[in-house]
Amino acid sequence: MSYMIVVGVTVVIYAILTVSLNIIVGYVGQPNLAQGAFLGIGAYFAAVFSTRYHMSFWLTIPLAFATAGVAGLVLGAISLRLREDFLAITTIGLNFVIVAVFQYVPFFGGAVGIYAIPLPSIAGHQFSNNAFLTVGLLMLAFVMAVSKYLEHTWFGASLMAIRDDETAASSVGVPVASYKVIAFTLSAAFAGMAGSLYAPFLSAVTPTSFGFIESVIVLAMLIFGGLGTIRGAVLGAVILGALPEAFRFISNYRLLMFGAILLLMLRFQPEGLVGEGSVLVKLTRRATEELRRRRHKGTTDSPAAGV
Amino acid sequence: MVLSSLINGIVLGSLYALIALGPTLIYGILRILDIANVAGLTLGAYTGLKVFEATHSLLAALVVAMLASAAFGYLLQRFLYRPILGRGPLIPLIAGIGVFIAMEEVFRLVFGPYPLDFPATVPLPTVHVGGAVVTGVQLLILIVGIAVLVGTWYSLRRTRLGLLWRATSQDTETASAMGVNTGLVIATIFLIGYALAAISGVLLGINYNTVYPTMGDIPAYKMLAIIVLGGLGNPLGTILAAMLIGLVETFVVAYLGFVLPRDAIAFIVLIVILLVRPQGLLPGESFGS
Amino acid sequence: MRIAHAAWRKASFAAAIALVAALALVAAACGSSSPSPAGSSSGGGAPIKIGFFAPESGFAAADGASAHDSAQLAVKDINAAGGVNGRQLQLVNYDDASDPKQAVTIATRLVTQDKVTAVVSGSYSDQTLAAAPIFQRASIPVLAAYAVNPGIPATGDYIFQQDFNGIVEGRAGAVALITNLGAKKVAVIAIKNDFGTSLVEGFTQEAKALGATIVATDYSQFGEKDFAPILSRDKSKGATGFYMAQYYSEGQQFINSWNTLGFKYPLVGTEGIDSTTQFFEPVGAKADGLVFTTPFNRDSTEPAVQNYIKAYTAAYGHAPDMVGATTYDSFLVLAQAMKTKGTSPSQIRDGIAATTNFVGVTGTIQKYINGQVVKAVDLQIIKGGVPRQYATLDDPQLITP
Amino acid sequence: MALLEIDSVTVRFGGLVALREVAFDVDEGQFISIIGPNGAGKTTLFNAIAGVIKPSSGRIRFQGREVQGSNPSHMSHLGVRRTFQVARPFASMTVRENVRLAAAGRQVLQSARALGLRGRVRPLADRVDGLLETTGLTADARRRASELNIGGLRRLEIARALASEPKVLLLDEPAAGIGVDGLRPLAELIGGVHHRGLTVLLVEHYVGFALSLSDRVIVLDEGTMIAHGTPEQVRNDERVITAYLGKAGGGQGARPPAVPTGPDAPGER
Repeated sequence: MSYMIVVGVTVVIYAILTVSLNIIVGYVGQPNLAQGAFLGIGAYFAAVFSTRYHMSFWLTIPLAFATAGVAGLVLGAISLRLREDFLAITTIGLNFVIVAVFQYVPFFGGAVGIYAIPLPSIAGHQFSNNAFLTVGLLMLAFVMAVSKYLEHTWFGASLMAIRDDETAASSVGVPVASYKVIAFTLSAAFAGMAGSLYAPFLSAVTPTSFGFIESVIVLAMLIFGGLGTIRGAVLGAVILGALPEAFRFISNYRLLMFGAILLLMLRFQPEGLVGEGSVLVKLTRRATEELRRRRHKGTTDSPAAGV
Repeated sequence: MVLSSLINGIVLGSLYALIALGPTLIYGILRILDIANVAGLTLGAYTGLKVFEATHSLLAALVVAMLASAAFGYLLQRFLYRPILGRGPLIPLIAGIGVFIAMEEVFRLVFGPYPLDFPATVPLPTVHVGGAVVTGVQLLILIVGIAVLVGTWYSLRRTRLGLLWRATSQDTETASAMGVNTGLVIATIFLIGYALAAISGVLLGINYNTVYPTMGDIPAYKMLAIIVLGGLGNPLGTILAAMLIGLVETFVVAYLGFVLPRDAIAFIVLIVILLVRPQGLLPGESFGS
Repeated sequence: MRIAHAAWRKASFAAAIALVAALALVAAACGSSSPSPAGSSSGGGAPIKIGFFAPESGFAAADGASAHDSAQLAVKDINAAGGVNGRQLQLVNYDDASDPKQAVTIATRLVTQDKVTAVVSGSYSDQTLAAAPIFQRASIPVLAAYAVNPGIPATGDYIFQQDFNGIVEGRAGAVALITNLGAKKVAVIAIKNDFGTSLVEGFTQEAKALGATIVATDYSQFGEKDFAPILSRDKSKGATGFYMAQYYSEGQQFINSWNTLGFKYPLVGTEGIDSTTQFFEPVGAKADGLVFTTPFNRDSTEPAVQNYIKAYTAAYGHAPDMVGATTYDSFLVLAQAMKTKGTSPSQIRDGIAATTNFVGVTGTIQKYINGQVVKAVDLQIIKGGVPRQYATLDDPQLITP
Repeated sequence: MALLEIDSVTVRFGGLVALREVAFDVDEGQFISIIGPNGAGKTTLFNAIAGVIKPSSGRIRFQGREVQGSNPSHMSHLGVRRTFQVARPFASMTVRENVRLAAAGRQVLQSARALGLRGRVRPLADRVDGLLETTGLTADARRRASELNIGGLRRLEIARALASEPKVLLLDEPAAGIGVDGLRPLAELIGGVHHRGLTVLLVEHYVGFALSLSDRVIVLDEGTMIAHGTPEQVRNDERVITAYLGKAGGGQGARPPAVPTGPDAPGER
């Protein structure tokens, strides 16, 4: 049970990352391969605040959110002027630059990292794995709710307009540049919030845990589930996050299986498992449509039958 | 000191140029950042090593390695990249990274986790140039590098394939409407791009006397920085960027020490230059025009 | 109908969020079902489960293989010799793929599902650091075979480090370079991680105490290939001795640059290069004259050492290295602790803590202080491409962490 | 004072002169068409007015203020709104959402109100319904923009442009690619919009289509304005006839051809 819960916490952390990454990659269509680094920024600041300044876990959550958000704002303002592939590679570069900062700046504990991060406590009780899962799920629910809310706002619609056609979006009055930066900032801030959970959950943060590969995995999860949809983001994190554990029994071929499943998905179902236009979604749509039509027929038929 | 740094920087730059040239040609034609190309590099290094161990011929090692990698590249474009081309830039990018990671695992399972040494001696002398030393391997890298670069320039500028590459890279649809067999052009570019990767792999293996499953990690990231810096899809820009990164790295280390990780140096150079020139050093896809 | 459809969709999403939140509540309600005291020493014949994890895939797979192979060999050897108090050891082995998150799930799994009695970490610091608190909380003793981060033993009284503390090894390197090899102006080129920085800290302390000048300290990254510029720079600053705290693959490139420049200065390395397949074999005689600090003395006359080398070579086709040796030793220490104090986790912990003058394959373990091993540092020198005994540093002041 | 003044505008691309000293005024409420054979510089002129390219010399005044060389979004903000020759819908949204976003406009999108829910604003919704009605898109309102045919896309393009309540509407070849059957409804739509008082500037290849709608017509040939007048004057202008005959290669009689001879070549970038 406890083991499943720990796997669950990992999965939930990934899900927060994918849902938040979806804001910039899914809604705005801007490639971002630095989500792992923003997780790292949040985790590092949470670790510093709790070990060096003995701040409560609850206080580190907004602080991690804010610091990662500020980093996202600055880095986004610099890099979002670039388009598509230039941007993709620049965000890959951000991983290396941010990891170098962790490694070289003594504030972040240098190469040794920061360890002995205390367990958070609530009402005097130290966190159990269940508590981590609870807080993680609440964070996930929050990020999902914000994403869903955004989808229904003018802001959200403008983001999707930017994704569809930047020039046309700007011609109807969307402030393209600043909206991109806002979305990037929001996405980074949520990743930072996940970091505030990551740090005490792992009890230690080290520079090399937050590199390029972590960022690739998060983006791969999002694409696997279905870019642009919250359900896809969550499902991708759940499946790919749990996969390495499911494949423990073939330990030597685990990473290979992971790669193979990802590749098969990209090759045969690039819309993702439950993204718009994926086979699964089309089938469900058709089925519900059919169901509704039948029910509709039923309701119109029945009075006639009664007469 | 200056001279030897200059030589080291140019040798390193040539290696980077060799590594990045294949992906540049592929980007030019398909607009795909082909990270899997670096799996071709490692495949070339392992194949070259195994053939060398069997035959003790460097030439045979190179030729077989090129064939093996080229075949790998052909299969990749045929069965992975081309079917997902219309899906925007992100999906092929992630697919390429997926191939790259999966292949590292394949190499580990097939050849073992331990590094293997590549004990080839290069039949070239060590040259002394005014106090600086150029080893035989470095000389080989320079010679092969120059030969490949000149060869690429010639093929792109003066041959029918070059014309087709330029036409297809500028506008695939128009080219295909004008009767260019774009499928064939793409396949050929992959064959060439992966054969180049194999050459880089063998040279890397010999130069550093080591071949291991994850030997492509650092070249992969650096290659990305270089081809973007070079203007994405511009072979001449790639060569310039490779030289720039090679020289900056070498001089930074020689005069300031290991102040920063080399990967970070490459990407900081990239970010700074992109801030000034968002289109890279040389924009466009043409070769030197 | 359409409006109804939209409303339905909105409602279903609200339901999804509510579901997530509800899951959160359920998780909270499930309460702190604290793990049951694992592996209570019942049943005379049941095997004793020892947990083990190492990076068998990913970039650190080479060290993972060395550790994993030695762990299996150790369990086989201990069982062949009759096990512990008539019970066999059973290895429960996982691959952490060099990912700290996976180390956390593995640790939880070892504690709650596999209910192991003790654990050996064959992994790097990142993973060991993340896993250690879980074992500490569950009161399961852990021996970290070769991870050197000072945070590991600091986790608590159930966590032990089998390899010497980086400060100690750094000090020993300074003695080797300055006292044994006579260098007075030295340059340091270390890897930028916890291993490199703690070695440099110890080296710098001791070198200053011995009256030497440190002309330069540089940190390189994993994958560095060209050390010639930094070596030339150090030479121009007047360095006449070099301290190289690198791992095998960077060490190999270091030696290449060293030979290209034709350097003949005293050079001292560390256990980071102590790898048969990854350093000694590819480098060969090119590194002759290099002295390095290691816990693994291949020329030891102790039968334990020679038997291990023989058995490992026979089983895996190449000679063992320092990573394998400390892993193997960790199992020997566990078995010894069980024999002296008993096979429950707390008894094993007490047994490890009470270890005195135990002869393993990495020398004689004098004792553990705050979870850190105290043992002599061995100096080996490469002659004809093979590491040979050079000296042993056992000054208590030097080797006590 | 004219609403829009084009004052001896010249545009050069390298050595090529795309526009030479073009000058004319647009009064409020007028409908002006710009026609000319391929390569005449129509699109270049359009781009100069819309702020896409900066004239090499000359001035463009809108409501008396010099605007040459500003950018498209600024021009759109001032009330000079263009449609694209290749329709650029937001493909993943429905037709209604496309129009709604455009109708929200700057005041909403560039303020904190952008974080409000889209469905909340009733007056806006009514206006969107009106626009859909005007452009004949009501039946398609819930379809995805990517599912529209080319005629539908042009209408959407116009609806989106109208949504921002522009002062001047720049229409870039709205009839291109539309079959003969679609021309009349399109002409009715554009004419209707104009009759409600909107100033319209139209670049068109279908000469007949343009002449039937316009108050005044400007004819360009090789970057020079060769005629300027009412449709009737232009129809009978000798220079216009020769210009079209010279380009089209004859066989079309004395009147300018009513069918396009192919896509415009230079000055289209």
